[in-house]
Amino acid sequence: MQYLFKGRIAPVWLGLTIVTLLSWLISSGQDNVMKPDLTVSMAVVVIAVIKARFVLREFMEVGHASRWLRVLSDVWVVGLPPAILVALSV
Amino acid sequence: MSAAAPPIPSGMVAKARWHLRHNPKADLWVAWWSIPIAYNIMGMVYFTITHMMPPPDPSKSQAEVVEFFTRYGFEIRLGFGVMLVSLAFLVWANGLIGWLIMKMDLPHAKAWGYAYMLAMCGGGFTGAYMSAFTMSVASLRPDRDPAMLQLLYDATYISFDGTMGFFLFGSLIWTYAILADKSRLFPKWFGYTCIWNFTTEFLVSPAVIVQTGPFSWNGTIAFWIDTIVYIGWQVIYVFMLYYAIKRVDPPKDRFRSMRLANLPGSRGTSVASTSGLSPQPA
Amino acid sequence: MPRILDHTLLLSVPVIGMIWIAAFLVFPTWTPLPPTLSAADVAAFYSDSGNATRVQYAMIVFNWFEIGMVGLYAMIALQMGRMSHGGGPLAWVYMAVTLGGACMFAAANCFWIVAAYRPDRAPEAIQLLNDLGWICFSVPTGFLIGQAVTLAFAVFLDDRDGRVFPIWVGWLNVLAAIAWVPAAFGALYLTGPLAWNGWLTFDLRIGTFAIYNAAMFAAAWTARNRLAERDLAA
Amino acid sequence: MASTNADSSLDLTPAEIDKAQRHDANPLDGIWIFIVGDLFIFGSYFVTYALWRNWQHDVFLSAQRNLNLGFGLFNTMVLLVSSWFLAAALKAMRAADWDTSGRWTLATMACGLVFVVSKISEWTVEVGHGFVFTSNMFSQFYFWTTGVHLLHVLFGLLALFRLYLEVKDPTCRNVATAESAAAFWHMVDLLWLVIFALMYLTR
Repeated sequence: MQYLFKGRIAPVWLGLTIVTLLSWLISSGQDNVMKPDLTVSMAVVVIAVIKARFVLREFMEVGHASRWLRVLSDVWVVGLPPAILVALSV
Repeated sequence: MSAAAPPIPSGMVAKARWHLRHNPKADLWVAWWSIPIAYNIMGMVYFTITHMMPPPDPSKSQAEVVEFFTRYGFEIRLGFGVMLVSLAFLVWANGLIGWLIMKMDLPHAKAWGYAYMLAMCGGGFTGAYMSAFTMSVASLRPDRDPAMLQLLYDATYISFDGTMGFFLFGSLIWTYAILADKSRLFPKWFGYTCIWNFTTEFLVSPAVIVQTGPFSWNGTIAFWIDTIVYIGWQVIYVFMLYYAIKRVDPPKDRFRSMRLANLPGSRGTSVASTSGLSPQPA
Repeated sequence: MPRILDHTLLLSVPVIGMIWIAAFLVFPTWTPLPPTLSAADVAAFYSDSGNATRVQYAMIVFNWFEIGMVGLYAMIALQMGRMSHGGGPLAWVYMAVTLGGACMFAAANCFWIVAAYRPDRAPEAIQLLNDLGWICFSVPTGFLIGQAVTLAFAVFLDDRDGRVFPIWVGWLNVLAAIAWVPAAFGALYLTGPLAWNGWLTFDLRIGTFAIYNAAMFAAAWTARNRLAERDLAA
Repeated sequence: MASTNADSSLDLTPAEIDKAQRHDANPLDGIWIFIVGDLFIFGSYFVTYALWRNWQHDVFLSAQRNLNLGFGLFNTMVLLVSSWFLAAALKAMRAADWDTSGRWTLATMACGLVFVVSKISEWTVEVGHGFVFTSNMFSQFYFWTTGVHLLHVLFGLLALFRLYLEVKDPTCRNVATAESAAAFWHMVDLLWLVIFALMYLTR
């Protein structure tokens, strides 16, 4: 058990879980009626990509990796939401 | 033994002759050269001559299919003629890679090499040849019943996409061999890039079901992303083969049969006296 | 065991060659059906019970023996393994391409059989099967070319002082490869020398194939004898 | 033909061999090339999905009713937990506590298996309701993307199984291969986070 709470992985995991529930709350709203809402869509995508960056940095340990890797993973994290936003709204 | 050979002359033709005669890896190098050349010919045939690629719309009406074959008929048949002459040389590529797999340090390396060759040759024979025939036959008589033309049209692209299993399996075999190879004939990271190739082969399969959208045979995902990944990987693969050939041991002591020629009962002459080479130890 | 039986594999080659020629003679026409025939004429050809029977019998025989030259090619691949590049990929490439050629012949064979199987089909469908059969039969010379070029290359790479095959085998393969090139374009025209019944696509290709196999049989036979002595000496 | 190789020597010099081997020295770089490539390939799929969603917004919205948000949330949580366990396994491994590490690896694999079972039951329920691959454009994206992801999960399970075998065997314990397998598994989790958002949560 000790390893589960060693370092930052436990708080990171807790944060990811809370944010997941949050994005579920944003999206599901009061009832199960599907209403088009670009703001909700973008919010969940941005939250997902932020979570992805935490997975990359904390679990996959990209922070300690070589430079090209850090740069490329950040390009992905920063580039994906705008690309999806453009695709969703053009 | 290359030290004992005469110096490399200058001039393209003389150099080529020197290598064919003295380079112990001459067959490997020629097989390597056949890869960029044959793939470029294939690309030219598919993309510029026959207009087979990028693929036309699968949901074309029969009239549009007739128009397609009428318009490009001659080019299609000419292009496939060129392809049929050159396609067998892609087998050299398969042979080269299969042989390199056999040289790796992994259990049953020879079997993995044979398996690779069988899978890739099967894919080439069915995927490329069947689509070439159906396409040629369709364009041969565009005045055929339009329903039959459409049948041939579908058969062309579905046999092209539907044989991905061969390439998938070939690629999978190669990937496994690279990753398991202790001699590191290919760098490990290249093995991982092979995974892109075979996973994207999986992904074209919806093209045999749907007729429109990104998963159809001309769709963004089933065709464009797949093809871009494939071509990018192909460029890496040609370079990796280049380094692998440089690193691998030559197929065989080229002078073994010369030694045999020295034995009584054969019509050969002594190697040492004609070329100044000392016989190699066995 | 009589010594001649050591050579069963190679000796099967002339026997199968004879059978191929016999089947060729059984086929109703010695030259291909003209590509310009109308759908009705093609259907009439296959509906004629005499023709249909002969097509079927010829195709059954080809069906049995279509891979028959495999003995010759396997023997050649074995000799390639003894050349100075032996152990490299070329012998395997040679075997793979010969298999490809046989597969294409088998496909053509099946298309003709299907055409003759139910001659009351729509004439358009019979014509389509007939086209597929002749195109599959005539056009995939790429495999033959690949076969000849691979072998020629191996012969030229072989060291000059102790050749497994004499140098003329290499040149014969080059010539054969050149002779097979026009046939690859056999789908271009319905008339003229490049049509599937034209002299470039049919006569030259079949003639070269016959001469090639006969000559390669002779070459494989003598190389086998010479190498047997050499191995004995070694 | 071979002439263009003429000026290069027939065999590699020792310096060239050294260079090639150094290039290979870190197996992590190997898997990372794959992971980054995979992220970008998936990124292109996500953008394609967004475009079609934009073009057929009504179809996508009404088709999304067929999905069960509960399943989606459960799957996400399972993968997040598995990532946490695997990170713990790696921490144990670095502390040379191999037995604990093996247990956490097993726990990770158990989560992976739960995900597979849950995913397949989710599909079964949906197909039972008549929501199949060819129903509409959304269902094509949904089944295809989750299918490709499931394929990654299965490969990840294979990698974890191999990792477990290595952890159990004292002769081939190797933190570097463990890190490769772990990185792949975390990528599977990461991709699912985005797929969950795009397929289940967008409106």
